Amino acid sequence: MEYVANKETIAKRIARFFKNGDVVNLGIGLPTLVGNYVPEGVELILQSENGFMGLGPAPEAGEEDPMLVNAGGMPVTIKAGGCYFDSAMSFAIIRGGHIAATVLGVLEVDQEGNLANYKIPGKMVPGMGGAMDLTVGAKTVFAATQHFDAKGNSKLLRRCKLPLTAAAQVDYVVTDVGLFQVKDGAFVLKEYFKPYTVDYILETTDADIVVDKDCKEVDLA
Amino acid sequence: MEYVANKETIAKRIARFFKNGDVVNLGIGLPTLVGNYVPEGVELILQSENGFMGLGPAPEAGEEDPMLVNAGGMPVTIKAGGCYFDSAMSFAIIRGGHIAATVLGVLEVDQEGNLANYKIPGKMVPGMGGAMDLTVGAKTVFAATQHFDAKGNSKLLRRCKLPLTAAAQVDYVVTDVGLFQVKDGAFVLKEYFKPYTVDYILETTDADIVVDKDCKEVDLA
Amino acid sequence: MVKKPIVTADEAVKLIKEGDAVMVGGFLGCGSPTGLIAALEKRGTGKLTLICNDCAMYNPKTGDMNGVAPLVAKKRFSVAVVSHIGTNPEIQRQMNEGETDVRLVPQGTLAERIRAAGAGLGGVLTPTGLGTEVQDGKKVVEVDGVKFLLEKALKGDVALIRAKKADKSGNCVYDKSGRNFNPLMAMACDTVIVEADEIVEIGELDPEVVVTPSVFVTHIVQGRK
Amino acid sequence: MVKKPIVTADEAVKLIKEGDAVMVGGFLGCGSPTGLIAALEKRGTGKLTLICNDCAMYNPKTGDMNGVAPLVAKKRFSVAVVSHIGTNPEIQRQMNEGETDVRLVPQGTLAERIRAAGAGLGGVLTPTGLGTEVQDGKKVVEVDGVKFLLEKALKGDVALIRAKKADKSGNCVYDKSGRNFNPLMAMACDTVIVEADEIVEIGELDPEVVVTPSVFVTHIVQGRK
Repeated sequence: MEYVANKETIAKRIARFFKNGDVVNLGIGLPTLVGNYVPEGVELILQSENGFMGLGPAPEAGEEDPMLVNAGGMPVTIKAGGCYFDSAMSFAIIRGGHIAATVLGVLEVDQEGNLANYKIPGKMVPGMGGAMDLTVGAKTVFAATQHFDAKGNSKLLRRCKLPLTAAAQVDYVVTDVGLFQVKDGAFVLKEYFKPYTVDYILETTDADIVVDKDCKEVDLA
Repeated sequence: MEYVANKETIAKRIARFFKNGDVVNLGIGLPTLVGNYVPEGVELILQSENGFMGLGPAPEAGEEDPMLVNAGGMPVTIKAGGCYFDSAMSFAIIRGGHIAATVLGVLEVDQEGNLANYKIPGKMVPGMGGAMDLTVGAKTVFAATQHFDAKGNSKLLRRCKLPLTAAAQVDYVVTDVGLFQVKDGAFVLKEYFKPYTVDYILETTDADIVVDKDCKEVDLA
Repeated sequence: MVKKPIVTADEAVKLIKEGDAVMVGGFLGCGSPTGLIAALEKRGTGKLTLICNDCAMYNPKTGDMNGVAPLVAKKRFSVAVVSHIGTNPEIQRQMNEGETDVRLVPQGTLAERIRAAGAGLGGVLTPTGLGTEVQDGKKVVEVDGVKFLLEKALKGDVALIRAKKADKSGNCVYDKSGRNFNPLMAMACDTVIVEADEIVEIGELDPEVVVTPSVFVTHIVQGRK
Repeated sequence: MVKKPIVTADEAVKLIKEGDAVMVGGFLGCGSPTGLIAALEKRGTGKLTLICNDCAMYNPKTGDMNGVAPLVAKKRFSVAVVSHIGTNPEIQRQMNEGETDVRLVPQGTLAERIRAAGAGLGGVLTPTGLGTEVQDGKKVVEVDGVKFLLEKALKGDVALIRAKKADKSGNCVYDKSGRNFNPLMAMACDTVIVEADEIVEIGELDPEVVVTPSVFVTHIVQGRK
């Protein structure tokens, strides 16, 4: 079986978790894609940690407002019913558990629920930004990642080696091969995505995986 | 010499401390009178701990707004340039040292700068309200009190007996007989108010009083 | 933006169970949700813990009262966490006779403790109350040689909030000095019921002036005219 | 209401001394006071400590930069206390080569530490950063069996703030996502300089919508058109 990285698969699966009205913070990059696949009838309310709720789509070309950007500095819009606030209020919302979920990118994630995504010492240190608060505060933390890195190594580990963004906070890891719940020190495989198989996942992932008794194949194509 | 209680004397003297633009919080009761005696050319900006700046005078009869009251629940007005905020911001302003001065009433005050004004155990317990934060946060704390209680006892003590509102926070005690700075464990007499004399104050006050070398008579009539 | 349920005051107070910690906005009654308070009084739920700035105003001579005072009069609170009770002789009587457990908290500390709970913080490090009875039994934490009292975050079960306007998603603005503790309490409870003088459509409130973001609000009640 | 001095950006930045801790509002440059930053760059004051959400955007290919990036490029900061530096390769280079002492702080912790300083609190008890490098060297405080990191209050000498409108007494409102850290930093410095897109008369701002009360502001500068 050949692995083909597929961000859309990840975004599609995470999007199905949400119910109408959930307030969610989507990290920059891959997590942002989740917003594109929210099911019919479900409206997500997006919180942007730089200071507003009701994050809307990018504006039409020429309609950009330099004073209205997302946490990545890109021009966005605000929906009716959104509102602005300062950074203390923004993180009161985040840290205080008022956000249903956050979706964050991954450098490493391990079976204890540890996440590393802000620093490769001596190499790349973007900083944690709001990620540490998001992992600690959001009710459900999704780690969104391709299953393998560019060198073919599993991004799911027994134990993170990089400096942690948060200790034991990840609830679900969603990759382009399957959906894993972090539980009791293992990745519990809940779904495997067509065309991958349970055996393929067990063979290629260097971590303790428990296959859930209700584990099933899901087609996200 | 006969003592005649005189609230106006106290208010007049305290009012002379302020310079134009000082942000001040005046406690309910006697301290509120201070606002009436601010010198010509000096505008005090009054903070009201229930949530606004720019406290103005009581409205004309019939013009009261039940949604605009002071910290004693009495109808007031707001001046142009005032603004509303919540109680956390109100006390950030107070505790954070952004208030030039507060003027507070007194049950007892002592030569260490301790103030008791919120509780007589078993008898009267109104609660501290904002007084504990005001004493700790305001740059200058004025204790405003008649020099003697109804029984003729000195309100200035060597050591407070009642539960404290704040420990060692009072800067000045202003009574209707004189002005005292609290310093190095004593009341330093800076001014005595006509018709009282230094000797009268030393004789009638049961506390350590140091007469300042520049101590002078002041006529506040 | 998703709408929050608009319910009657009578329906709303059914969300309050005996023994709950109830936060009630208002300062000496100004900015208190009077319709919710009246409905709660009628329903009769007891053994509540009140978290409020004060116990509002009660004049025993005239019988006049405002804010939470009717609930105090009917002894619906077994505990009151407040900063001031000087304007309600009835709660003072209840305290002195051991009927109600009154816990006095400095006003700024009360505000920060509530905010801390809403913000996911463990507590507050404040200089307020050092060297007073307020310090009794509390941890003192030193930061760079300066002492602070550790005051714990204060969470509630249900917040009863009074807004000037709420839009149907729950965004709120307040009215003058009626703001006080309302926005803080809206952050610190699982169930947050807003009694709004006016309920407006989503999009009618300027996003720059919203004080309480909709995320905190769970139910909306039309205030009494 | 008493007026605050309205000064030019060049006059204003004379208030910043070598070695000062300077807080600068803005998030990736959005909501940063660009006139004050340009004046500070021109004046050349160095050895500053930057307290800011991030080091703004810098594209080494095009030379495009915004926010505090021009000051980073001229190495005016010996210390940078920020949550994010991923959009400025120059500060990453300075950090890696030991030229600038970059102290990364989680964004919510940074916001609360600044607010705590402004509010007279000793610090913040937060769960954020527990079990990570952020915990190193810090006190862990347990409250009712739950662990929190003690993060100290963070004060500055001078705050450079960008407002949409300021009235002449210093009351401020902000512009959309340009609000971010500005209102917090305005609370936490001895000198607070507001660069306002528009300066209006006292009384023109609705007292219900003011975000930063005038009490915090010491100087006002007319922003660049």
